Amino acid sequence: EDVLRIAVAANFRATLEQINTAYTHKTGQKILLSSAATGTLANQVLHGAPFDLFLAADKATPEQLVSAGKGLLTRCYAVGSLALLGGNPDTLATAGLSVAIGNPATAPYGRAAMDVLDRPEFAARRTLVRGSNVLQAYQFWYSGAVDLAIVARALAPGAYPIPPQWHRPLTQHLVVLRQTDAARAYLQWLGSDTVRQMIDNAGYLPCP
Amino acid sequence: MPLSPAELDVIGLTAALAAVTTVILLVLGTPLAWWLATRRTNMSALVEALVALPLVLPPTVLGFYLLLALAPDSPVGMLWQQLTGTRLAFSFSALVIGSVIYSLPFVVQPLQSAFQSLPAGTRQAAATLGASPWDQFRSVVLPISRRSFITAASLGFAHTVGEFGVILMIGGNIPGETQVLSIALYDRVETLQFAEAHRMAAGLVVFSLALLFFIYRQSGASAWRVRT
Amino acid sequence: MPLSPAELDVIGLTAALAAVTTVILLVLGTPLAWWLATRRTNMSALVEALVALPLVLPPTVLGFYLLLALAPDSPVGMLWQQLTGTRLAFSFSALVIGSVIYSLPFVVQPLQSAFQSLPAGTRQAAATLGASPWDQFRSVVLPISRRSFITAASLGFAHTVGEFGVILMIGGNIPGETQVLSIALYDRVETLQFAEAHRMAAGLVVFSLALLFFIYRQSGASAWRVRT
Amino acid sequence: MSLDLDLHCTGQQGFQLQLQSSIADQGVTALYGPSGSGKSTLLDCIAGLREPGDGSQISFRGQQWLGHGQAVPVWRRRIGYVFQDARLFPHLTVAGNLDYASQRARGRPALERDRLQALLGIDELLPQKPDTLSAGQQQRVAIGRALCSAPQLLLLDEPLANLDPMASAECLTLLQEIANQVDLPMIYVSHDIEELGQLADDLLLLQKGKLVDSGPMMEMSSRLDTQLAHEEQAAAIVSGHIKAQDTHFGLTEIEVEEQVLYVNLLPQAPGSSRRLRIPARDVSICRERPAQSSILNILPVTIAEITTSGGAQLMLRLALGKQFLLARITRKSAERLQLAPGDRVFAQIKSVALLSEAGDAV
Amino acid sequence: MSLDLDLHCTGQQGFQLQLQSSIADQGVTALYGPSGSGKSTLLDCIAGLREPGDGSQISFRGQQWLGHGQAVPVWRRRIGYVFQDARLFPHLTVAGNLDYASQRARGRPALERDRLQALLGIDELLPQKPDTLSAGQQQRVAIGRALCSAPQLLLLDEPLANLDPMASAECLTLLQEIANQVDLPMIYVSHDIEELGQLADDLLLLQKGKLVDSGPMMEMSSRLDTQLAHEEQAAAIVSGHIKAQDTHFGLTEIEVEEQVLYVNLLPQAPGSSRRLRIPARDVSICRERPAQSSILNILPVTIAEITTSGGAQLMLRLALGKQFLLARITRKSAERLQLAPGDRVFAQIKSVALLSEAGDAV
Ligand SMILES: Nc1ncnc2c1ncn2[C@@H]1O[C@H](COP(=O)(O)OP(=O)(O)OP(=O)(O)O)[C@@H](O)[C@H]1O
Ligand SMILES: Nc1ncnc2c1ncn2[C@@H]1O[C@H](COP(=O)(O)OP(=O)(O)OP(=O)(O)O)[C@@H](O)[C@H]1O
Ligand code: MOO
Ligand SMILES: [Mg+2]
Ligand SMILES: [Mg+2]
Repeated sequence: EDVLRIAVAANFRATLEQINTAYTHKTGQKILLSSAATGTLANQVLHGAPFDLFLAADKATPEQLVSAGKGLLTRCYAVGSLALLGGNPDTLATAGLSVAIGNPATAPYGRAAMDVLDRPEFAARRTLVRGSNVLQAYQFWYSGAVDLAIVARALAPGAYPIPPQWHRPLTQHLVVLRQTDAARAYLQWLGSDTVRQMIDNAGYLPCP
Repeated sequence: MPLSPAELDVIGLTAALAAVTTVILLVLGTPLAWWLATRRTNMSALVEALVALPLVLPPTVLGFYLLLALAPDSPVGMLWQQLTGTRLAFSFSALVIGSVIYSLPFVVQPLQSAFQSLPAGTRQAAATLGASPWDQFRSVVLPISRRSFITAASLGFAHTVGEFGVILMIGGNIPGETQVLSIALYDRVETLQFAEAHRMAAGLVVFSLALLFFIYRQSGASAWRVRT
Repeated sequence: MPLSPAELDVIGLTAALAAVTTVILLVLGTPLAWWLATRRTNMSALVEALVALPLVLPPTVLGFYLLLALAPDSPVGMLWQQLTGTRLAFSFSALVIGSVIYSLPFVVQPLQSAFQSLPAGTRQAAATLGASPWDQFRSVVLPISRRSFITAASLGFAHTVGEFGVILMIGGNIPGETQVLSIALYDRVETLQFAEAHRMAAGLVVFSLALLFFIYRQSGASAWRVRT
Repeated sequence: MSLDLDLHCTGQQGFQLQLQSSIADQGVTALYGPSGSGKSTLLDCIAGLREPGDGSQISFRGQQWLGHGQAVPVWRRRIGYVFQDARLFPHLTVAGNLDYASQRARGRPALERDRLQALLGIDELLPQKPDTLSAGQQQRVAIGRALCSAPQLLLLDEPLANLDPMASAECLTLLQEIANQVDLPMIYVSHDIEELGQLADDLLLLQKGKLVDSGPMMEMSSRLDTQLAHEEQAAAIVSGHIKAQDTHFGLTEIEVEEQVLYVNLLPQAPGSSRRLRIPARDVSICRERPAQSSILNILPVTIAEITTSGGAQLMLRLALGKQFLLARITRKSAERLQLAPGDRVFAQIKSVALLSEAGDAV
Repeated sequence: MSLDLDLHCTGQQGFQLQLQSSIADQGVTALYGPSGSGKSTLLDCIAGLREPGDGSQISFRGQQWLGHGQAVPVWRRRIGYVFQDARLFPHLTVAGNLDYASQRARGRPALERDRLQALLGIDELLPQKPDTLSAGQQQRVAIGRALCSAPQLLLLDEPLANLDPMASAECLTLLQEIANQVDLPMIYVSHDIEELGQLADDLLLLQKGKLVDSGPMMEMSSRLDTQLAHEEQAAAIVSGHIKAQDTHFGLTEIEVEEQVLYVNLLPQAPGSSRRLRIPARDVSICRERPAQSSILNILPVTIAEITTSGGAQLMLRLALGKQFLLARITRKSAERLQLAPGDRVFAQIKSVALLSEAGDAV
């Protein structure tokens, strides 16, 4: 079969869709995209999900898949950062507000957001609403149901940026699950300058 | 194998949600089912279709519209804020509202079909003996359809315990407030805590199976006594 | 407002899943319901409880165990691979298996209660006229419980269309293969494509409502002709 | 005061119940007619279980039950209804079924509970559920239940259809006792003219939904033109009063138009008035008073009218004072005896059944 | 060849059907007994709708239906069952109900469909659904349905209970015709002795689940010790043959033991044999042959036996050649006439009903 199946962490989905559109336009390669929280996708891969490539939102998950024998090789493709929706970082200290984040259990962006909220200066009584991934956290804020949301900067270019030193690094790695010709060619294109430029434009930092 | 405090929290919250929802459903569902069973107009067919809608709609559709409807700047959300002084979205109350809507057909349909299959003559006999409609309902309809009330209540309860999609969308996975069993289990599975997931799931399976077995064993003799 | 090819894909996939599942459910569910309606042993109560289990279990529990059971290195997964040469996990076939299990009670329960509420005398009369058990079923039980077959089929279909939790866990959200309507909607909402979500949801609401209204308006006169 | 009806009610296959009548609000009114003539439909309309067409009216003792835009609901009409099918409550025992009615009684029931149960022979059935009763047992419980609710009007739809003669006679005695002693009008559907003759004061004859005849039972049964006279069971009803009791032979002497009739011993005191039902087929004619016959009742009568009632038979209407008897004899006998209206003859009555008692031949 | 039964079947409240009997596999066997005596239970056991206790046996014409570890299922027994409640198929019209039976008939039905419908008077009901039929209409359809299935054994549980006398007589004639012309044994439950007398060849008397007596109808009805003789409707049955037809008066002369009885004109040719049912209450006694009486049938008889049957009454068994009549008279008359066994007296028969015809008084 000539279809390429890619699983992608929720934060990177919109960016990857742009990249894929360009690739399909160029090569005619058909690509199926599934997005969810990094943990969710990893779990699916462990139980036989037929993905060729998985773009995670952290470094640890791809490495786990490789050591479980499901992945072949891993590689960094971007570094993410956080942004606050609904106010400036000072409002995080206000009591009684509700804050949406990705589920720390499954989403690296949720874990990073927890690092921020755990800082002593933001200790306040608040309602923590957890979306199943960072996209849902954004959607909760968007629908007006919560006051604040901590999401990927790439999702909310206009939001207040959160200093990277407030949380653990968001080094995003991909893992190759099946080494097909189509996957190899796609991987090559992903490393190209064109794509790197697109990733930069979307609000990600280059890999170290 | 004792349960952890977090697990107890989840179980308690789930039981509370299911119990509150079931009580509300029986109170609302019984007269509604009665009305649907005894009327037969286009209007009642429409209401019947509305009641059945949650059966057909993906929970995501319901959750999506509920999310919009319950937000603090929505009319419902604002009214709630004014009346109770608390936020409705991502609260226990929101889950109750969602569950009541979602499980409504599970309570109304068995009751309605029980009411409909009641032989007309029995109620007529009660009426000739001086029983008012309410009295007929209490003294004839209710006891004869007792089994269906048990079915309706257990379906309503069970379906609320099992509710996932709506709560995923309007719950926000807040421990102690909206993190019910189905969500907690999803969490454990996704984070590869399989041992804990097994424990919760197996516990639920055994408990449900025992409960259901008990209900069905109780539920009386078969309709036919002899083979034909 | 024409539908996009992606939307058509999703709708086609969902309809196919629901249709295949409903057919399988009717074929399996009818004899099962008959067996449950006519037997009353501890064994049958246990089977009845097993059939009802999906009502009680969160779809996540079911999804979890299905995930384990259908994985390529599980006995079922390996057997499937040998027999068909294709992967079972995260395939359309896996969704069918999940949906059949999950919607089974929606088909079995209305049928069983219809079979049970059939007056014993009617079947006895048929037997004295020389109708064999199968003939009795075909010529008396079936036509008298026609309405319940419609109910069972529409509930089974509807519930499969509305299935979310199980599919979220065993489907993997693969467009054109396992991305059914409920998942697609969730996806659209998550990615803030509200307009598209609205369109899909509203379409589904209108379609379902119309279908249900039609079914319920058809479904015959009320049990009571006059007020008492 | 009466039960006034003006009904039209449409059924299947063009069936139309169309009836205008005023039914006495005391005693027993019999409703008689072939299968499918609308008897049950009529009772259902009276009870309020069927809505008749627009313009229909029902009023009972001056109270408008239906019409003028009003409709008193079933449960406020205080009727007792013994249905053609028993319709017991399946979830209650026999005792529970009776209790159900007692608890809702808005008056004193005609009979004490213990006595009622004993008379109906359902004493031993009290703990049983209806689905384990025989058809006749169900019917008796249904009669008991209707009586327990202390109704102001009792509707009975073939209540004795599934009963053996003994149980049937006992139930009939019970109903008769109630009809005599309590203010409880009854409308009684039955296919058994003998039953009706014993119990009913008035008779409505229904055919294809229309009232073809109605009137007092006594008059109707001695008139030669009504349908009843042509029935196998045709009978005259005469009234008299008790003259003496012959305890030695177990007989009661009843004076009818200055003649004496012997019947089975009756409990009543001399002087009480009684009604007698005398079937036409039990009456024979003699020109001379026979001697040495086992027939006790031989009355001098005058032939009032002779009508052919069947191929080989004649029906005679015999004047006994101001009252009438019916006699059915063969044409052959009539010719041999050369009977003609105005002739004075003797009526031999083989069997006399007392209207107000399951009485017997004498 | 017969229907052999050895049954025990437990009901509620200690009820026990316990019965061992061999029922003739031709003609009509009557099942008679008070309400709750187990008649329906017995039919259900025969049909296979109730499982009797272990060790019970049923065999029909040598075929083991139950016992020895075997149980032929209901649908293989080829019985026709007219239930006490009609049990029509609610989803089929009247025509559909009849068709249902016809399509499954495994033999030629006793009657053509058109004729059957006409005789039952259900012609006009064909398109109706059962829930719009009156009780009597339902019963007639149920009879028709059972006949359409061409059974080898017909069970009838009070099939005429809700019918008016006319419809009832018509159905009876129909059943009689079938019983006479087709090999179709019937077991017939009824509370109406007259009905049974007309139709049945044999009689089973049931009481509290036990068989208290059984035998040929004619013998049973003239024996003074059976329960039947004490019934209000007690009657003797005598047989004779047609001697002459009197078309002028519409009468048939029947010779019984060298005496002549007049009955309504019968269609049969002279020489055919007939059975007559003579109710005890219709027979009176004279010491001398009365002259100038409308009673045609006066027979010389000898008093065989005198029994007290009720307080004021006596039952006489009267020998007429080798056959017997029953007469019920008052003690007063007996004393007055000084009747004693051995006396030669005259029996006056007011009414003669022909067993094999809904015949009438003469
Ligand atoms: N529910 C109904 N709907 C329509 N028509 C009906 C209904 N019940 C009875 N009928 C029709 O009305 C007519 C009268 O029926 P009804 O039951 O009143 O007769 P009935 O005199 O009680 O007869 P029976 O002596 O057999 O009980 C019948 O022709 C019957 O077909
Ligand atoms: N389904 C049943 N289960 C248990 N007991 C029953 C059942 N049906 C009837 N009985 C009991 O068995 C006895 C006989 O009932 P059955 O119906 O055979 O009487 P029956 O002779 O047909 O009376 P009827 O003339 O009133 O119809 C009754 O005492 C009754 O209470
Ligand atoms: O993009 Mo994530 O895996 O939801 O943090
Ligand atoms: Mg009727
Ligand atoms: Mg019976």
